[in-house]
Amino acid sequence: MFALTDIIQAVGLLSCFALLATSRIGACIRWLSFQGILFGLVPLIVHHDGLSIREIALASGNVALKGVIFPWLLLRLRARADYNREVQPFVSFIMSILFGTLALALSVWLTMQMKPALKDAPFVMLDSSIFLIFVGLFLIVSRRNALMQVIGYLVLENGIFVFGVITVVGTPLLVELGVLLDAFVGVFVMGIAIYHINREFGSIDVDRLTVLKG
Amino acid sequence: MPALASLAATVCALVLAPLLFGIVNRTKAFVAGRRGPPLLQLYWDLAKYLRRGAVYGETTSWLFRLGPVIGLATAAAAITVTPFGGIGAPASFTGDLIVLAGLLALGRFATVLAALDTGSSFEGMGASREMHFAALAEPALLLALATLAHATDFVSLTSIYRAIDAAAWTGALPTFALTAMTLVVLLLVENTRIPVDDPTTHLELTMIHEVMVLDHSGPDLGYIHYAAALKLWIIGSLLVGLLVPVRSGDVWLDLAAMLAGMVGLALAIGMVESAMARYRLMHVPQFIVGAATLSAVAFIIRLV
Amino acid sequence: MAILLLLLGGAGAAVGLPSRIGHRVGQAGAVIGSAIGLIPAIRVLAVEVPEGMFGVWHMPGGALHLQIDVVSAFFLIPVFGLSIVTALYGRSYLLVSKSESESAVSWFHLNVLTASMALVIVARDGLLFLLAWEIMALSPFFLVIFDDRKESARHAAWTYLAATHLGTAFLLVMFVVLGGLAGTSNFDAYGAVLRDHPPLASAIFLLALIGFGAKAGVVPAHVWLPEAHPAAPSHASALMSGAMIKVGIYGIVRMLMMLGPPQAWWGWALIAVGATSGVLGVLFALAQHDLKRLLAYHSVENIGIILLGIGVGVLGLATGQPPLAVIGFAAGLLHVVNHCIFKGLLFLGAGAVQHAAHTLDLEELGGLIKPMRWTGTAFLIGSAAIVGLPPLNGFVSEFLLFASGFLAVTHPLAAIATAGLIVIVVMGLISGLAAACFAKAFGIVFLGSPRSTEGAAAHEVARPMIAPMVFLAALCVLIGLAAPAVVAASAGVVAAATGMRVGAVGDELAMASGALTGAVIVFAILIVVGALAWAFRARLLAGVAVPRRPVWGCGYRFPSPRMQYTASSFAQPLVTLFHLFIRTREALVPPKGYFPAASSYSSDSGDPFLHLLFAPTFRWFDRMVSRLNVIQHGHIHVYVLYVALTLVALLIWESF
Amino acid sequence: MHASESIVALLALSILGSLVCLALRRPRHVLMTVVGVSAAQMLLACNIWAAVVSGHGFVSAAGQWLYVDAFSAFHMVVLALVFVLSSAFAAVYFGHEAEDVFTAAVASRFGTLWLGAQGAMLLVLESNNLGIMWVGMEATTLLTAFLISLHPSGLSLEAMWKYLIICSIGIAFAFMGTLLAAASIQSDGATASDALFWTNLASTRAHLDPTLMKFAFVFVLVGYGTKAGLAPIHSWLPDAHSQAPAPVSAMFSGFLLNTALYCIMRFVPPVQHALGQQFPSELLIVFGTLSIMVAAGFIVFQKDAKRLLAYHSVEHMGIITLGYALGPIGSFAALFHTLNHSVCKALAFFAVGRLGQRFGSHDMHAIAGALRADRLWGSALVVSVLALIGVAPFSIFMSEYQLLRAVIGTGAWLTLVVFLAAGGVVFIAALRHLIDMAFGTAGEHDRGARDGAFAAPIVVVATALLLLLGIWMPLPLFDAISSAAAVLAGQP
Repeated sequence: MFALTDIIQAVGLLSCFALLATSRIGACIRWLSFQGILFGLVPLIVHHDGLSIREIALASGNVALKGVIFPWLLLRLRARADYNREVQPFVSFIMSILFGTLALALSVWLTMQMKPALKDAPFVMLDSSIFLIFVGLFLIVSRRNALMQVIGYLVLENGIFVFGVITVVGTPLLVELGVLLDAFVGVFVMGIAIYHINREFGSIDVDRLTVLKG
Repeated sequence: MPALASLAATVCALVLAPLLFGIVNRTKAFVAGRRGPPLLQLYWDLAKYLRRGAVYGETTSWLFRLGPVIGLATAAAAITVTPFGGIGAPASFTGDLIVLAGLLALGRFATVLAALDTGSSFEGMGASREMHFAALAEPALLLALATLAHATDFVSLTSIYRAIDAAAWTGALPTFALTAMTLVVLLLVENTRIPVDDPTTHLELTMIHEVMVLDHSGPDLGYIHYAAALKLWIIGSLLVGLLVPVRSGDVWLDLAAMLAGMVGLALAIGMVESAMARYRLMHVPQFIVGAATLSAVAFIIRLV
Repeated sequence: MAILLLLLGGAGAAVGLPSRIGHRVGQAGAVIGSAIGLIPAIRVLAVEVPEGMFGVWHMPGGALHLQIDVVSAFFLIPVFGLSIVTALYGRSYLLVSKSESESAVSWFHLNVLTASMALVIVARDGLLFLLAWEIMALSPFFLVIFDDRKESARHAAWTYLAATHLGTAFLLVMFVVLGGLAGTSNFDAYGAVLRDHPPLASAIFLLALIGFGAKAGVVPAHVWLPEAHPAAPSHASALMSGAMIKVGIYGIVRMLMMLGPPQAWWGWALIAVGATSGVLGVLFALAQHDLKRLLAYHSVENIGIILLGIGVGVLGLATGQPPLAVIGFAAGLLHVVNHCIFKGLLFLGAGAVQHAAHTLDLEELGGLIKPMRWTGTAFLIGSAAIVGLPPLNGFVSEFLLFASGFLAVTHPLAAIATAGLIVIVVMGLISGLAAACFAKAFGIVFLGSPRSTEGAAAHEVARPMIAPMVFLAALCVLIGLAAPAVVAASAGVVAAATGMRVGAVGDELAMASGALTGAVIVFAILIVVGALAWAFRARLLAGVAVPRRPVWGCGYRFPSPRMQYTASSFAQPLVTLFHLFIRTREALVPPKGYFPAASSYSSDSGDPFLHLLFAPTFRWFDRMVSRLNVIQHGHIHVYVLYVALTLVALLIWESF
Repeated sequence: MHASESIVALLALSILGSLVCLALRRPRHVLMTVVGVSAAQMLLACNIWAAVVSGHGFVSAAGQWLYVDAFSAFHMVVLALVFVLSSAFAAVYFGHEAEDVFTAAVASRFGTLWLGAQGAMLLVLESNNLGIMWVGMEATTLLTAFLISLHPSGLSLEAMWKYLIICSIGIAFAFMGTLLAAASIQSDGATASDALFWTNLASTRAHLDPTLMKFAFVFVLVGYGTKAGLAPIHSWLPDAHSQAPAPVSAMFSGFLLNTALYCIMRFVPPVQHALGQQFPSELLIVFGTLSIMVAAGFIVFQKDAKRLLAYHSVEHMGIITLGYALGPIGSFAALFHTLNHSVCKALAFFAVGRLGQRFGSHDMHAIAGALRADRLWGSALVVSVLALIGVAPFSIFMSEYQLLRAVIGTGAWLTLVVFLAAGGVVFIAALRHLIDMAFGTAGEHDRGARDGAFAAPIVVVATALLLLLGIWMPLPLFDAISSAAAVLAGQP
């Protein structure tokens, strides 16, 4: 069973580095959807007492949302702002990858800090979740394009989701659904915001939004 | 008996004060090889002024008339707190030296305002200079008095001067000597004598005190001159009282000694005036401050 | 205790109906409220039994505890008295100054000011005191900015409130620390705490000196006075300068009473502060062209004099010299009242001048005593009093101060003798300079002939404005002549302030009042001689002709008013002598050639502390701070980075 | 009405109201609905408050899922108060906007989001489950985002985007923290479906893992701290406040920030159980003092009136945080300050908003002589800013005095120096800005345009409140605040 988690971790990390290194937004979105599906399945794998309806609902909801709906939404947005398909990073891709390795090390270290407290959580999942968070943050910080920031946000969301799944057992379904709802609405709102911004500025290039300062 | 003596001293002051100027002028004349005016010249002048009418400037107000009166009144009042050597003043109480300073200040204030009342730029200039020097002279005077008070442990002029006898001198020679020097300077400043001011000059721009009273005439001028004489007498007796420590039991002897001392003072002033030239205006402050420091030094010597 | 309510009532009414009625109500509120407030104060002074009250107040760390003891009563009387006088003066002053509806509101602030001053003085609870103190700091703000169309007024208001607030910060700390140690904010409890911690007492003393000093306007915290007083309406400035800054003195006295047995260096500190403020205050005053600025600087000077007296008193207490302690405190406290009287008078006079001549620039004025007989005479008396000339009230307190100095001088202990000498010399210098300054102020404004057309058009002001001035002038003379009685009467207050027995204090004061009796006798001689001389002169001139001729102009036949000696030229010798402190900025365009074209000279003496210390500091601070801009320059990426970095930093920090 | 019912009713009202607004087609109707709803909720909140204070310390509904104790009840009342004021002001404010600016669509959008946001905040205050609390918090972010850009423009969109991204990330961290907190119980083996109830976490019975609790608190602090606008993670705040319409800004700094702080404070008792008093208060002090200093610095050189107020919010959030860190007296001060600041800041934003409409700009150089241009709002501005910088007799002076007691009581001398110095800077700088705006000859502005019936009452009520609390503390309020502070001290 643990072999499976190892595989997921490996593939997950791969997807992260892909996100860090890809220059075309379309590709990024596809990688994102892949990642969403991948980690959406985690609840099915990491469970302590048999598959319950709860896990299934959770997994399906995630896969549907992060694997299908969000990517679709993002692709449509990209289609609207179609003259702008580049990621346009502040930080070169090489540097991004280097950062990735660094972040990985950091997350492993943090995991080791936390591990003693979380006995029954698989180490690999733990550190990959933290790694996801870092990567998400990095994407938001280092990319000019508004879409990339949404993507980064979703990666971060993935990380937190995975973390929750593997550490906390028995959070009421209500809460989980609420979280999902929020994520959904969040992306939706961001979508609308990007739509407006695009209409207002004729671009979804975030570093034009620097009028307000001081 | 002492009461009688102090009364006599006061009378002497009121009567003989103008004589001092006579002596001064006579001395200067003598040194210059002239005969000079009679000793009683000022008396004749006063009589003449009082008989004359007065002319007033168009811009002046009642303050201009009040000035000389207040000047006279303050001088007269000041006489009553000034001891004549060992002979106590008619009015003597703790802190009467403060009252003395206050009265002098009041007289000066009145004179200056009267001068400003004319609106003449010359008199304004004179007033400004007067205040300029007075602002420095006042602390100097108080400093000197404080030193004397410290040396004699008394806070009343009469008791202070009564305590200044030969024994005290031998006890605190440097202190008294230095303070006396301060008083000399103050005498010259307060009474606007050479080298601070030249009462006989004829160029308004160089005057200090005289220029302030340019527009006064008649009785006012008389008052002013008489008040000036009294002022000279007051500060003179402070100085002489310090320099002539004759405190024999017999008051009349003391009185005589003091009178002699005053005459000597007048002669000395005459000599100084014929010997020295007037300082430039900007040197006068240094002159005063220097004098004040003498007293301070005296005080410090006394402390240790 | 209904005083406060009543005052506030009048105040509220004043703001309620801003119109002519508002004026009436506001004035009535002030007069009636203050009059009623005087009753308990006088009663306490008479029977010397404190009156107090407790109330419920759920504010934690506070209690509603009021008390009028002798000291409070002593300070209440000038506050309320001056409030009445200024109120009587104020209405006719305001009615012509600004649109009625706007100026009516100023009554509200004026009355709140009086009420809060009273509350400060009677408060016996840390929090209550602070509350009242802050209100007292706020209400003048609106009086200073009364004429807010002028940029100067706005800047003055800013300077004022900023300065007072910074002072208040120290008081906050002081009271909170005391309250924390005592476990209660009740004044009675403070004393006990401080007796156990002498070092703390010194710290508290410093805090009090800074905090209250800023309000009283000691150098260098004086910068707000010369800004604020000219800006406010004259009767307000009178109240502020006459009463409000005294509340700072009250605070110092009250703290000294609480701090218990003082230490010698406190006395030295007070003397040092007093001497600096006194001398610098009068020096700066000398250099001013604006009448009200000049008066404001004289407030600084007089605060210095008061502190000198208190300093000598504290020194006396610390070294166990009852005579010194008593005379010193008596001088300081008496000068509080005296300054309240003549400074109030002078500010009201300045207001009258402004009304009559529409300017306070000395160089534009002159000869006002002819059209304005009453104002001129009152102002003259005020000037003579503030200079400390006999036989007026100013002389009385300065006499006491000198006397304490001379007492100290005759003391065998070298330190005390030196202190005495310092006091004497400083006071001598101050009174000499003050004389020069007021010879200038009065002489240039009221004597000679007008230097401008406005000045020429001046007229006497309305009777409701004259009456208060005459009243205050009369008080100056009265206190001067009744000096012995006044001094003897102050025994109770001095005893309370020094914590000595009334009997002992009485004995010490008996000596002083005895001396003053002598002084008064001399004054009597002075007055009699003066009267006689005047009469004699009158008789002499009765017969002969007394013609009027042009003033002697050294042969020049056509002098014009512009050729009179000006204020600046009058003060010039002293200003140059002390230019180290005064720092006058001069602009001179000398005449050139045989037929010189336009040539000009102008001089301006700003406050060196403002121009050389505070303003540069503020500019520097602004520059420093505006560099913060870089951390907020609009890039969302960086903002997110902040969040991330904060998180990571904390995580790492916490992991170790 | 029974208290536990009114808890549900509160939520229901908001949701209902927002749906109704969705349906309404006339701007006036929308505004009236908003006012009506918030007024009704005021009553309900007071009802709950009374029940909590008088009764046995808490009111619960829906089987413990909704749980209100003294602490949350107090916040609830403040929330209701701010909302009544802001809603009434919204009626005034939008009443002055042209028909074609404040169209029916905009109006109904405003009503819906406004009440929705309020519902979300109520959910935060009422829910016992930390997860639901988080959901509510995130919901506020999403709902208020479009309130900022109610009138879409370049600037408002920029502000809205920043707000959206930064706060979403912050909130995400907060969720992480919540998960960690939950995990720290789980790791003890005891599995319970109500694990995330703070009532359980706070109870001394719960065995919490120190390490996880530590990490949890860090995440929560950074997460909700972002939303609360604590320096250095406050960067979204000035932009959002300056671009949002005045009523929205008022609601933002009047209550939204407090809600975030409330969430943080909910975590403090359990953390204290796990790690002792020291750990959380250290962090809180750091953030508090840092916020005060940074805000003070920025206040000095502000040009835009609303940004100025925004930085004031940062400063006061710092003050409140500081208070929470300083023991019982501090908590008392903090809660008292919360009330004062909310009212005062709301009033300030109202005044600036209306004056901005009059002068056609929020630039402080454009606004001059406000007192002459508009007596009512001019004086409102003077009062509110003076109160804001801690001038007596306004209530903020009192709460800051209480805070000072706490600071000195705990002997935190460095904090004391920072607090006083920053306070002095703020005072001097803000006073200069105020004088420039309020006094002097009035600048270019539109005359006429009488304010609605609400205007005067709003100003009077707010001013009266500030003044009254400044000189007199009513006993019930005292009790309420004390019991709320007691909750924080760990005895619910």
